[in-house]
Amino acid sequence: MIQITREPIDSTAALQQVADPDCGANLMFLGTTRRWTGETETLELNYECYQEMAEKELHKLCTEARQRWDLRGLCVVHRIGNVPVGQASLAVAVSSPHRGVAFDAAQWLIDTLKQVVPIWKQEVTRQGETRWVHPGSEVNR
Amino acid sequence: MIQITREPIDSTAALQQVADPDCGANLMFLGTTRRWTGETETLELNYECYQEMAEKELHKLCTEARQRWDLRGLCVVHRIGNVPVGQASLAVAVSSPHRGVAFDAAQWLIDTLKQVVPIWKQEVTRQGETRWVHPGSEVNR
Amino acid sequence: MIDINVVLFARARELAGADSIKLTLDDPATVGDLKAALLQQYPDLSTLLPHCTMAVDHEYSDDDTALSSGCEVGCIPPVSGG
Amino acid sequence: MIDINVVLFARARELAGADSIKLTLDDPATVGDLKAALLQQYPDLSTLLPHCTMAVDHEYSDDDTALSSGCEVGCIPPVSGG
Repeated sequence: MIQITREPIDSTAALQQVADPDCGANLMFLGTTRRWTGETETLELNYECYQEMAEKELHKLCTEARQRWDLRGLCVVHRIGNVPVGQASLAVAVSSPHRGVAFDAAQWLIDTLKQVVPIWKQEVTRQGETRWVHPGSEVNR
Repeated sequence: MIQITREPIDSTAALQQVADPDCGANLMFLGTTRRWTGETETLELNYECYQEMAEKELHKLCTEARQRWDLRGLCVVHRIGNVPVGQASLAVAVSSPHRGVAFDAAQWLIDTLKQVVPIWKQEVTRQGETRWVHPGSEVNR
Repeated sequence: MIDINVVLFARARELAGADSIKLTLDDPATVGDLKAALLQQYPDLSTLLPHCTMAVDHEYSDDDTALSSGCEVGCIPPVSGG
Repeated sequence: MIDINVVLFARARELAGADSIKLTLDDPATVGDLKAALLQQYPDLSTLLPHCTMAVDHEYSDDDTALSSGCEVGCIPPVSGG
């Protein structure tokens, strides 16, 4: 199951989504807005996405993950809009009969999502400065 | 926080335990009783522990994990007694400012826990057979 | 002539001052041609556009990808989801 | 003489038919001496004991570890938590 939502992420629901009696390993990653990045204090992150394409890319990711690994449950939820410090922007939950598979697949899903899914974050600092995060580009600096 | 309990594991509480505004990465592993192992159908697992020593070893593990990695929250809960199919025997939750650290630390904690903490499981099959799992020893076969 | 709808996101949207742009190109046209036309009409995109990937009808493309009238081209700056 | 309380778990407990055993050993005594005494009194442990690690007062030990009167020795078969 994949979802892009403006609502707070229900991590308990994400984990229940992947529960499966044939799986001994259940793994959930939550990416949350972190207060400090070096000496910059973040107040919130503001996520924007290219909705139709982001959903399509997330579906592709999930399909590829299922081809590569023996996964049973698979749930990816990305929140967009404002995500205050401490709240989750991303939940990735997977279940597998085997633990190593769950760890490998979850890491690959997150790594690949961060490279290919058209979602962007803008940092809003305590001082009210905003900066779009476009890795490899220095346009905002 | 570490806990050895006879009650069902509250995974939501474990995850909340490790929440930290300075952490962008929150990871939780749940080890659940799996129905099938090859052609054997498991009905439940029955866990036993050497309570004082298991707690001591779990504390050591957590201390070592904190020395090795930049972890903020760390929560390990092991359930003992009967754990039916689909229910969790182990929850390991960690939080860190950085994702790779959370994955590495969680994997190490689980791997090491499985090697050193004096907890044992007995498989109860649908046919009513019981078998203690003592890796590397063939006494029950 | 082929009509293209370009949708823009994040910093690219801000630099262009628009979340979508309608462009008309000579037939045939590729993604490379589209980028050249964009740069000409929106010079403020010059710093970021070299870092952007174009998606044609929701699929990543390269400069040689052909465009057809009515397609939607997404201008995708380096992504930062997660 | 030193008095030792041995606690047993899982299959070791079942093979010995007891969850704890009181043993008296000649002073000085090591974990190796304890294992020999255990095997003599509980021959059913012979298949599993070579795979067990002994813990003295909740710390893993080896055959050379010295025992003192009143200590608790845990007989730890290969663990399978998780």
